[in-house]
This record gives sequence, C-alpha cells and structure tokens, in this order.
Amino acid sequence: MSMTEFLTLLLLIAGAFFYIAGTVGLLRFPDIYSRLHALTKADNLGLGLIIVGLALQADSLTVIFKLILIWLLVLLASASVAHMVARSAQQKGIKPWTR
Amino acid sequence: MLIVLPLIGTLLCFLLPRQVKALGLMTALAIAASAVALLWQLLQQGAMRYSVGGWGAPLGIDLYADGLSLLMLLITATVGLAISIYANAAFKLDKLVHFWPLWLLLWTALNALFLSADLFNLYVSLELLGLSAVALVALAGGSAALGAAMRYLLVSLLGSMLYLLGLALLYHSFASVDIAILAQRMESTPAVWAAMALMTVGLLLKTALFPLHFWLPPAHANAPAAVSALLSALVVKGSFYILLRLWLEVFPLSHAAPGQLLGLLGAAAILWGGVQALRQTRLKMLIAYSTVSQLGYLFIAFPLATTMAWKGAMYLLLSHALAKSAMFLAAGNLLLFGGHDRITQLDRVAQRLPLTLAAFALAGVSIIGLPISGGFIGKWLLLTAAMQSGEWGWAVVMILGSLLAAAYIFKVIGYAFTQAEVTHEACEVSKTMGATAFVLALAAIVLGLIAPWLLALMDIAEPFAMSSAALNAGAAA
Amino acid sequence: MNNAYLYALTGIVLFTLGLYALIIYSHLLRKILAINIMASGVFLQLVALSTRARPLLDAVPHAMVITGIVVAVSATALALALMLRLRDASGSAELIEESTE
Amino acid sequence: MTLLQWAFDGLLGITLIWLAWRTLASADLFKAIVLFIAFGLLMSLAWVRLNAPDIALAEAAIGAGLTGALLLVALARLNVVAAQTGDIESNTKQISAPEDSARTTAVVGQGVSNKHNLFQYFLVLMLSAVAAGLAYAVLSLPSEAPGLSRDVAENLNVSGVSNPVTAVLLNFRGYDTLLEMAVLLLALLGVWSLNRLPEQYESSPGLVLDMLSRLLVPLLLLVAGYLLWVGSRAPGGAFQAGSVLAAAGVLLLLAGWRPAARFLGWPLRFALIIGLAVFVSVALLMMLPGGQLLQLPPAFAGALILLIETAATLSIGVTLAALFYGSRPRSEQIPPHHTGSGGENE
Repeated sequence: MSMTEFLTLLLLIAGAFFYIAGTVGLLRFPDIYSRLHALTKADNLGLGLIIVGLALQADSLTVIFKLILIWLLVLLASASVAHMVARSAQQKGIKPWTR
Repeated sequence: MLIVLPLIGTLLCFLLPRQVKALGLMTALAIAASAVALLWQLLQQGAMRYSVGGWGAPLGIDLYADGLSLLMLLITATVGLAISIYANAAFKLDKLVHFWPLWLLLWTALNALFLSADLFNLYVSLELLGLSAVALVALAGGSAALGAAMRYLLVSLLGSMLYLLGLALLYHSFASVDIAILAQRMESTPAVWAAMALMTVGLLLKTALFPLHFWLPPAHANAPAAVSALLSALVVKGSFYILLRLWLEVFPLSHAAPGQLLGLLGAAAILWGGVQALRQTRLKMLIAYSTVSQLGYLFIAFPLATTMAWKGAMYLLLSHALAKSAMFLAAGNLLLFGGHDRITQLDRVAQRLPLTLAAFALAGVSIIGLPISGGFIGKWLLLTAAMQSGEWGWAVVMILGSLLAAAYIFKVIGYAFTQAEVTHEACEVSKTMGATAFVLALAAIVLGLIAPWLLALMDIAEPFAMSSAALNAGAAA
Repeated sequence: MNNAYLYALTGIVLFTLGLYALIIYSHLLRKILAINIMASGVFLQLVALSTRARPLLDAVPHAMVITGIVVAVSATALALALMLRLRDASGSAELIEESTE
Repeated sequence: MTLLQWAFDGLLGITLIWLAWRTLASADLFKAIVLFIAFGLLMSLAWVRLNAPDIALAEAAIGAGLTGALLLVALARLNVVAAQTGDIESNTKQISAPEDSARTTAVVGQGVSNKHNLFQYFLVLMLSAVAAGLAYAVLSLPSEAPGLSRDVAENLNVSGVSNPVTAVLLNFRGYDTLLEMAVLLLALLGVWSLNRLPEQYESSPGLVLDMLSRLLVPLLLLVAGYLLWVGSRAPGGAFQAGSVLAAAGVLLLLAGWRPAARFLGWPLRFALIIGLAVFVSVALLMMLPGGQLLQLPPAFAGALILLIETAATLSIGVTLAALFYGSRPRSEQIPPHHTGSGGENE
C-alpha cells in the first residue's frame, strides 16, 4: 500500500467517525438546537475529511476542483439551513434545553 | 397528422386565450377532416404501419391503423366535433379558456392511443388521457365534482401503475414493447401470465368493469355535461380498446378461463348497472349507471371470442358512444333548463324542450337496442354469436339487460311528459345545444342503417382474425 | 448472477407496500405518497431487470423511467392541487363515501 | 460481485423498504414527507448502483427534490386553510395535518373495529400473495437478456448523440418524449384550471435565504446549462437540466421574488410551450423532404436534438416552477366579460 492510499484510508475512516458522531448526536441530544449543532458541525468536518481523502486519489485538477466545490456547496447549504431551522424554532417559541 | 393537429390546436388555444372559440372549432374540423382522409387512405391501401422517426420497431415506435383503429378514430371525430360545438354554446368564456386546451389534449391522447402499436407509448397516452379527463371533471367545481375527480385520478394512476408493471415484465421477457413483435414472440411463461393479469386489471379499473366501477358514476355524473358525454362516450373506450388489442393480438386467447371470468363480470355489470340505474333519482346518475351496464355488454364478447361476437361488441361500442353522448348532452340541457336533474320533477319538458327530449328518446332506443338502431345491430350480433356457440346463458343476461334499460329509460320519458308537483322557472336553453344532442342521437340510429358498410370497414386488415383462428386451433386440438 | 433480482424484488415489495397504503389510508396526501412509492417500485423493477444486459447497457428502460418520473411528478402536482381545492370546497382532505342521494 | 457489494445492495434494499414503510405509516404528515424525500435520495443511490446515472440525476432532482417541495408546500397550504377555517383544536402540535391524526390512529392504533381488522388481514394476505406471484414471475425470467441494448448500440452512431439514454429519449423514442412534454403541460393546465387555490402563505424570507438564493441561482443556471450541454455525451439532458432550472425558480419563489407583471402575460405562456412547440415543428419539418414524422437526418441530428433539448429545458424548468407556485399568476386572469384586458396582445 502506497503512502497516499494509506493517507486516504485514514482520512476516510476519520471522516466516517465524525459522521457517526454527528448521527449519534442527532439521535441522542435533548433539543433541536443541540441536535442541529451536532449535525452540521460534525458532518461538515466529516465531509471535509472525506473530500480531502478522495482528492488525494483524483487524477486531474478538475476533479479536485469539483470535489472542493461540493464541499463548499454543502457548507453553504447546511449553514443556511441550520440557521433557518433554528430561527423558525425560536420563532415558534421552543426554548433551548437547560439542565 | 391526427396526433399533431390537436396538439398544435392546444398550443394555439393556450397562447391566445381570447380566440379559443374559433381556434378550437377550426382544430376540431381539421381533425375530423384528417380522420376522413385516413379513412380514404385505408380504403385504398388496407392497413397501414408507420414508423415514427423512421426507426421501426423494436427500437422505435410504430403507429398502426386498421379497421378497428379507424372506426375508433372516426367515432372520436364525430362525437368530438359535436361536443366541441355544444361546449362552445354551453360554457362561458372563462371556462372555455380552460376547456379547449384540456379537451384538445384529451383528443390528442385518444388519437395517439388508437393509432399506437407500442405498449409504452400507449402508457404515456393513457396518462395523458387520464389526467386530462380528471382535469376536465374538476372543471365543474363544487365538492362533489372535485371529490369525484380526485377518486378518478387515484384510480386512473393505480391503473397505469399496474399496466406499467405488466409492461415491464413483457419487455424483459421479449425485449420489445411493440404489439406485433410481442404477438410473434409470445409464449406462455409465468411472467407473461403475471403481465396479463396486471395489465388486464389495470385496464379494467380504467374501463370501470364491475366490480371496479365504483369511481365511474360520481365522476361521470358530476362533470359538466359536455365532459360527461366525452367520458362516457370516448374515454372509457380508450382503455377498453387497449384491452381489446392486448387480448386479440398479444395474449394467446386459447386460454378460456380468464375470458369466461371477464364475461361473468360483464354479465354482472349488465345486471347490477341496470338495477342501480333504475334506482337512481337523479338523471345524470341514472345515465352514468347505464354506462356501467352497457360496458358490461362489451365484455360478453370475451368468452365467446368469435369474429361475430367481436364485431357485435365493437358495433355496440360505437353506437353506445353516439347514444350516450347524446343522452348526457340532453341531460345537460334538462339540467340547465330546470336547474336540477331530479327525475321525478322533470316538469313537462316534453312540450317545452321537444328537441332535447327527442334526442334523449332516440338515444334511449339505441341503448335499449330496439330495431333499426345501431345498438340493435350490436346486440343482435352478440346474441347470434352466443346462440351459435350454444351458450344460452349470455343471451338471457343480454335480454334481461335490455329489459332493464327499457325500464329506466321509459321511467325518465314518462316523467318528462307529466306535470310535476313543483313547477319552476325555466331557463333558456340555446338551440344549438338541443340540436347537437339530437344530431348525435340521430347518428346512433343511422348507425343501424349503414351496418353492412361499417362491418366491411371493420374487416380492414381483419383485426379479429387472429383470435378466432386461435380458437379454432384450440377446438381442433 | 448479479444484483438485478435483488433490486427487482425490492421494487416489487415497494409496489405492494404502496398498494396496501393506497387502499388502507384515507388521507389524500398519504394516498399520493403511496402512489409515488408504487411508481418508484415499478421503475426500480423496470431498470433492475435491464441490468441483465451487462456488460452492455440497455438504455431503453432508462429512457422509459425518465419519462415515467416526469409523468409521475406531473400527476403528483395535479393531485396535490386537486386535494387543496377539494379541501377548500369540502373542508376535508379525505374522500367521503358519497351516499347515493 | 464481492460480498461487500452484496451486503451494500442488500442493506440499501432493506433501507428503502423500511423508509417506504415509515413514510406511509408515520402519523405525522410532515415527517412522512421528509422521510419520502430521504427515500428519493436513497433511490437515486440505487440507480447509481444499477448503472443508471441519468435516472439518478432525474430522481434526485425531480423525484426527491421537486416532488418533495410540492408536497411540503401543499401540506403548508393545507394547514393554512385548517387554521383559517378554525378547526385548530388538534393543530396545536405544530405542522401535522389536524384531521389526519385521528384517522390514522384509528387505523394503526388500538381503536380498530373488528370488521376493519378482518379486512386488513385479508388485504395483507391478498397482497402478500400478489407480491409472491410477482416475485415468482420475476425470478422465472432468464438471468441474461440483452434487451434492446444491441439495437441501441448499433444505431447510436447515426443518432447524433453518444449518450444512449439521450439517443433513446430524443431520437429512437422521441415520440414518447413529445407526448410526455404534453403531459407536463397538461398538469399545469389542470392546476391552473383549478385556480382558486388558498392564498400563498406569506413567509418572511430572511436575510440568509436571500443571500443563499443570490449565491445559488447563478450557479444553478450554470449547472443547468452544463447538464443540457453534456447530455449528448454523458449523463444529463433536458429533463435533468430543466429540473435544476426549476430548482432555481423554486428558490427564487421561496425567497419572495415574483416576476414582474409584464412577464406574466404571453411571455410566460410562450416559455411554457416553447419546448413542445419546437418539438412539434421539428417533427413536422422532417416530413418536408419526404421523411417520416420526427425522422432526424443523421447529419443534423445532433444539432436538432440540442435545439429541441434547449427549448424543452426552458419549458420544463418554467413549468415545474409554475407547478410549485400553484395558482395561475394574478395578471393572467381574464375577466369573462372583459375581453380586452390583460397583457395578452401588447
């Protein structure tokens, strides 16, 4: 196994780990705000790791460019959507969870 | 041409909503003219096959016209033209703006359907047909009509799904969806049986054969009169036509049991529809149940499966299309006239709307099947076919059905002559609307007089030959 | 042996599930969802079986499914509009068994 | 086929079925729709596994995306009406359709009458039998069948494009696509003829959505153009591009943007039908030199297909966005006795 392949593997596994963490957070956290937090933050990081891992395997610059574009788009979408969900929750009067 | 013309008409009507009346009528005339042109062509050259895009089956899509499709196209053109005129008189402009594009799309779908020789293309046509019919029913507004339209839509979609699943099985068995090619490659495998069951049930749903008829009466009764006429006369026939094509050409007909089942359901439909029609208190509901009953007759041909029986069913189909559209249009006039269609309160309409009532009565003659009408020829052929096969049961059911039809039609006519207890203000009904209904009804009678010519037309390319041959082979074996 | 049958069978299960829900549930939105799921099942079966042509690609079912998806979305849009209109007129998004007068 | 692939396919199949079941059975309609969208996305994963990237694109954009948007907006409108008509008693639980919960619990829950229960068992039994029969029929098919792949491959070089799916859609079976465009137009006509839909619920778009749409819409237009262009060689084509275009339109509509009234008259109608119009004209023009209807000569086929597809993309995009908007735009309504009005003929 070459160095790049090993690195890719490592990055992919790390990415998957963050995805799992995010999903667990989504399922286990007590209220909508903390769930959003788990989902967007952890998943964005996970996706970023996976993108970097895949970019190492790419043949050409175009592919790398496309991969990065995907990441940026997802970042943009998830940030905006998280904001909108949180705002509409706040407007509905859902209070953040406090112990 | 027959398919493209109404499409162009649709586009024009959509683009120029203020001129819909004239544009729509022109398109209707043009379609009728090209249907006649096709008749001319077929008379000269016999059946025609046309490859769209020049690819030819199995890769491309073929169109195919023989006597069967020709007659369907002609009847569509006749009824369509009459309904176009009627609709222009009956609807206000704000409705017409919606009516014309939808109706022309429906016409496109019908023509496409009767000409196509490709099962997937038929699926798309069926969807076009079903969706435009639903939209037309919903045009009436009001919760009853909308509910009926919704039910109709769901049933129609379910039918299409079943059909498509069957089609998938056929494609994967024989690598083609062309009817002629499938007919050659057909063999009896489990997949074919499943496909046959799926497609038949799907199409029966759309054709509203008893006991899958539940959606039809509300949909047909609550639509605007012109639309009811379209639905009963043409739309249900579209799916029946596909069914006929499938059973005649694609699926081997020597298997008698499914045919018997269809025949039994048809018989049940005749009786059940007749009894229900007799029980109705509203005129349009009565006519709608009469459609359920009359559709039953068409299925009697399946167990008999002789050329004569097919021709009888076909004849009945044509005359029913004319008579039933006349009836619905007449009912529409009565509804407009009195503001209701309660049968017991038809207040001396015989004197006040003579043309409309005459139309209703003449149409009734054909529906009952009294001599010289088109309905008579159809029933006569079916009866003879039943007796020749020695299957008296079918004959008895048919005669019972006719008696029921006579009962419910005379019930209406009787009330039309008497004075009702509640008299009411009458609204004006335009002459055109009475006249179109009358002309259609008259055409249903005339159909009986030109029988030899029509029967000869049916023989172009002998669409019924295959099934009879299969049956004979079965009998010989 | 490939995954054709696996997906084809999934398609059949989806189709049957959708059919069941279509009959059982009375809310129209649910019925519309059910029809869409049925359609997915049919499409899945149609394409899954076409992978039996491997290594070649049988594009005809693919095109059919794309056509089917567009038809399905058209039907869904019409159904939803009809549902809203019905709800407006009758106050309920369910089909009421109509009495025969 | 490796074991891993089998495991993946199996898991995907089971997840699909499970999601479908949850979609149909969940008591909350909002949840059902969200699950349905997830179902659509997994479906497109399945299409990729089945080597059908064209369908994957179409499914993700139309099947999951637009259908989901249509469903959600319909649900929102349902609830707006519910709030207006006053039956709010069960509407306190945010976005679930009020009249639904009672009925669903009656079906799913404990309060099922005996007769109903019996019918349900019977139905399950019947449908299981149907499914078993179908499964048997499917399994009885031979495990290898070329279908029409050879015919397609042989004629691909004269079709004008090199993506076989596009070749089938626009050349070999172009007639189907022609009718399908008619179906799409029909849906819009039908929706418009229903007209009096509940009022558009007014949402405050907010700064973020506004920004997002400003950023994304140009990008979406670019993607639509790319998909259209690449459709002749690689996965993509008019339907995918059209639905991306529609997505841009939906985003704009959500952000509160409304086209200026002068575009709503015949420019809108024109955009709606241009796809079909160009298709029909091309079909008819091909008959002039003595060809068949829709017979595209190999020399020009590529250009003609691109022409048809471009027009179709525009129409599909506008039609789908208009379907999302629902009711017929205001300035369009023609008063019955006032024929001279509107921006029709100016």
